[in-house]
Amino acid sequence: MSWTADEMMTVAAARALRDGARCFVGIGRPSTAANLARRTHAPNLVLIYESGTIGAKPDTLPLSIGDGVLAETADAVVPVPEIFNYWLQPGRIDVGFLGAAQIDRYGNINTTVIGDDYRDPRVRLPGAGGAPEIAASCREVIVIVKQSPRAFVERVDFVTSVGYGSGPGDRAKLGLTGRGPVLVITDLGVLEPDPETAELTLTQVHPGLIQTRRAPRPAGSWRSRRTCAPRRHPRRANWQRSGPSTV
Amino acid sequence: MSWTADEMMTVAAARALRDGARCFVGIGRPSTAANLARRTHAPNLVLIYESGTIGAKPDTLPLSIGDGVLAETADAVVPVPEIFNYWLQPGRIDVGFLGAAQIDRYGNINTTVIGDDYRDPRVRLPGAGGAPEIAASCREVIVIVKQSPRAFVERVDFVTSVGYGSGPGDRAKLGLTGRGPVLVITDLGVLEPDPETAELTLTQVHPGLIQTRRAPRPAGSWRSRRTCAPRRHPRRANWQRSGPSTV
Amino acid sequence: MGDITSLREAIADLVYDGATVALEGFTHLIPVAAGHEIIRQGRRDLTLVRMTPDIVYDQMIGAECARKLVFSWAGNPGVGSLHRFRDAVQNGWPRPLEIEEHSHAGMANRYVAGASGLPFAVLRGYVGTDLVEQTATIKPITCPFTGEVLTAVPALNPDVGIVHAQRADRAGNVQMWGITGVHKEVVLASRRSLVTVEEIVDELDPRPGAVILPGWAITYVAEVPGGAHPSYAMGYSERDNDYYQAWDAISRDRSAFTEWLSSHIGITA
Amino acid sequence: MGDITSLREAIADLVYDGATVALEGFTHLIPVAAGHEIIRQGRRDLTLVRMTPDIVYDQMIGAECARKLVFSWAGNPGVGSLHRFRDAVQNGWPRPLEIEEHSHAGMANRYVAGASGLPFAVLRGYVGTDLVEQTATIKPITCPFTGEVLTAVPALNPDVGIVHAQRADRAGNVQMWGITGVHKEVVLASRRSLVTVEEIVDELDPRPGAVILPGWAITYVAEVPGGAHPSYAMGYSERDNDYYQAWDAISRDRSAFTEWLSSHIGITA
Repeated sequence: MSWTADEMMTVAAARALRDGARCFVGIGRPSTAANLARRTHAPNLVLIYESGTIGAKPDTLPLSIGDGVLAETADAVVPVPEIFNYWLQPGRIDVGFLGAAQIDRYGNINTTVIGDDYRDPRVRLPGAGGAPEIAASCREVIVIVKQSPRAFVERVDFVTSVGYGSGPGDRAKLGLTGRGPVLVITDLGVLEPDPETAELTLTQVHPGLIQTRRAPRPAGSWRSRRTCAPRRHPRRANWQRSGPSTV
Repeated sequence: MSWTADEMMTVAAARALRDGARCFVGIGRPSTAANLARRTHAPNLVLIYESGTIGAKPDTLPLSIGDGVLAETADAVVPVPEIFNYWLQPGRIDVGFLGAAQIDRYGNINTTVIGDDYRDPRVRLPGAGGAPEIAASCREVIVIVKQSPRAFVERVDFVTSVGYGSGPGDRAKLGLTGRGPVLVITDLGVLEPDPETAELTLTQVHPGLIQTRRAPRPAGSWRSRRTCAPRRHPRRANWQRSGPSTV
Repeated sequence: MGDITSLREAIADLVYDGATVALEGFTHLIPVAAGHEIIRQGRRDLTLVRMTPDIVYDQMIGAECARKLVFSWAGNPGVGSLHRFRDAVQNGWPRPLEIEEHSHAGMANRYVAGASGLPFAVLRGYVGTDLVEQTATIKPITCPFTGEVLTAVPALNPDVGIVHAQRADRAGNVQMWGITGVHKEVVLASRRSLVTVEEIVDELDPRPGAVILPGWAITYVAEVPGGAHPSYAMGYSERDNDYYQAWDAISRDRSAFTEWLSSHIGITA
Repeated sequence: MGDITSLREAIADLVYDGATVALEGFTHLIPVAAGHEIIRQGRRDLTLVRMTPDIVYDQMIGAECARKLVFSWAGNPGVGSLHRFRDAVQNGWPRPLEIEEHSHAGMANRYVAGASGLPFAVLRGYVGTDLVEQTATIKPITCPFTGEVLTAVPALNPDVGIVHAQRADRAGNVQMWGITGVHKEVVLASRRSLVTVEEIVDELDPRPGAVILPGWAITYVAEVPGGAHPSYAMGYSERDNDYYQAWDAISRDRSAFTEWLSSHIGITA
């Protein structure tokens, strides 16, 4: 059996979801992963989309977060202000799923602009959507992002959604109620925040990769920039400053 | 044909409602009057109850503001927070109907306590309910109250709902968006605020009364306490300090 | 979450002496049977929260369950006064009752803030009324954009929120329709919650006007047919207006009330 | 109020150069035909407000209708970027576009405040993000009870609010179901409003999940079957996902877009 790196990433994300969890699902890979989980090991996973559909059970993968199949199969459809105010904000959601154009070593996410000047960006991205409050208020956040030098940067050009800020304790100082990004799932493996430094650290390598590529170091070895695996895989997971991009 | 003073009061209140108006209806006489209006000259009167029923068309008089017939016949039933926040507060309601245990010369209403000490009241009344915000935000307010020395007082013991405060300009100073009480309908007649002093002034006497009782003075003659009709009808409409009561 | 249990067990697990408890229902779907069960279990020193403390709170106050009442309109709708409430406030019988008094708009927004995980709500309200001086939980707040001064009220987050509804499925998902008042808000604002329902069914077929509360947002669900009486459950029962009118005489008189407590609830005061 | 008219007349009466206009619809029930009519009538200098400016705003921005965009997520859902939006922000084509950027939670609450007649809304949001420095309409606010610092955003009260819905009756009462997003809020927050509907019927028979907006709260209602395409109206049409995907190529290229404007809208840039 073979699979693509993309599929592996989706499978890894699906596996991270425990049955019965309430999951705030963004479109694209998060939705694919959440639906995969619900159809396999987590039949009671509660899918919540920011369009206001609670407990959606789509039998086909939606293209948008507001496809008809979500409303038709949901336990409840509520107005958009309600989904943010009554359901997300008070911390009722276990897992928030986010993508990223850029992510930094502390799990901060940029989906706004590439470039130093917000008013004159090199690349204008779609923006925040629900992400800042998902990142703040879900009990845990899972980020799905392909590993690339463009995506994994030392410091994001723009903090759209806060991970661990500039290090341990920052979330508490900012009053963010959720734990922050507990897993970053890439096409190569899984990163988790170091319990002491809050820096993202490679803790798993997807199975196929161990055989087919030079393996990144196991858990612990990506703890800091100086000793991190990116030196060994510079084009895969380097924490570098972002360069010109056509994202 | 004969009628009671109570019926006359209800009829006068019904007549004050123009067709098509949006009317925030309290239970009791206001509800009877609003329903009478809707069944006679104002078929398009929109009845809104604080229970969340918008456009109720009851075919029987409800005992409470939340009887099933209101929900069954309404155009829309919305949550209680919505009825206050989206419908009442922004000034979408033309007419608010209020009752009163006490009302003073400036149309301020008390439905909270009789007596000087809020913490140790002579009589504990039900309290505010929706009245303070109805009095503040409806474009106009109509008060229905039986004339009695207990009810018509110089100064209410407790301001539950603001009429004209202590005189002209007070509503604007307080930031109240509606016009305030434009009609006070009693079993004897109708009082309206004097355009200059904002004091309630008798402007109409119910038809039957002119023949059967000594008539109160017509419009203008109740302008101030010193020249007011209560001296002539001391037990009917005196602006006096409230005495012991068993309301 | 959404565990189906008996009324007795739910109340025993949720409601403790000194708790802050909200039984809600705006005329419709009032959890009266749950209130009676709280009386029966002899709970004391409760802070009772409710926009319209009608008969059920008159009964609980008269039965000495309450230390404090947080409310906005304490009357017998369409009938008159709540005499047990009045007796407690005016005469301290059966014990003094502390009150925290608001308007409906304020109470509704306090639940909204509670359900939203916010410490306060903002409204246009109370300005110019004497409630402002008497109620510590009403304060001014200034708009940071326009400078306009509005009113803030703090969130309500009861220890226990209890409502009645029409139906639940076996997973504890609740369906209700008709006037739903602040049902959703009080359940979501409360730390733990109970929904009593007319019946538990296999499937909640969609209905016009129905509101669904997912079972995972509720602590307990208990099947209590007729559990709203003399309030009603649209589609199951009608409001017992005669009962509301008859309550006036029972409530007016301490010994008639004590007799009612004994004969109807099985409690000897 | 709730006057039934044609799309052309409604837009001509409501939308003027320089107006602040919100076309809303969260994926579902987007008033796309109304957006095209605004392009066709040649409106300029609009401040466009929308949580998710998708294809319809990409088209209006490319057609030079907009001076400013107030938004929270400007992408082609499930596909990628909005290239006309991006071209305007990055290159000022066809004219520079000022932006005021929020999150969804912030925008939704701004509409709620607007619908509620309040100058601002409070939420837990934005804290620690760089949006705070770039957007003047995000400010801290302190809870007067707990001292906690939260975030305030000002109300949105567009000059014109436009949404699509399934049906209206002849009195202009509107019925919609499925994902209704911020439909109610934007209509109530706006000074004047238009609801385009799939059909006008004699009677709005009750439906599960349906939301009713009374005609007296709406300025105009216009019958525009298919008026949400490529968005959809549940019960009437399906989302045209192919169109969303095909838009990417048209939008990427200025001349392909100009050609589309001419062939599909009848406008020569």
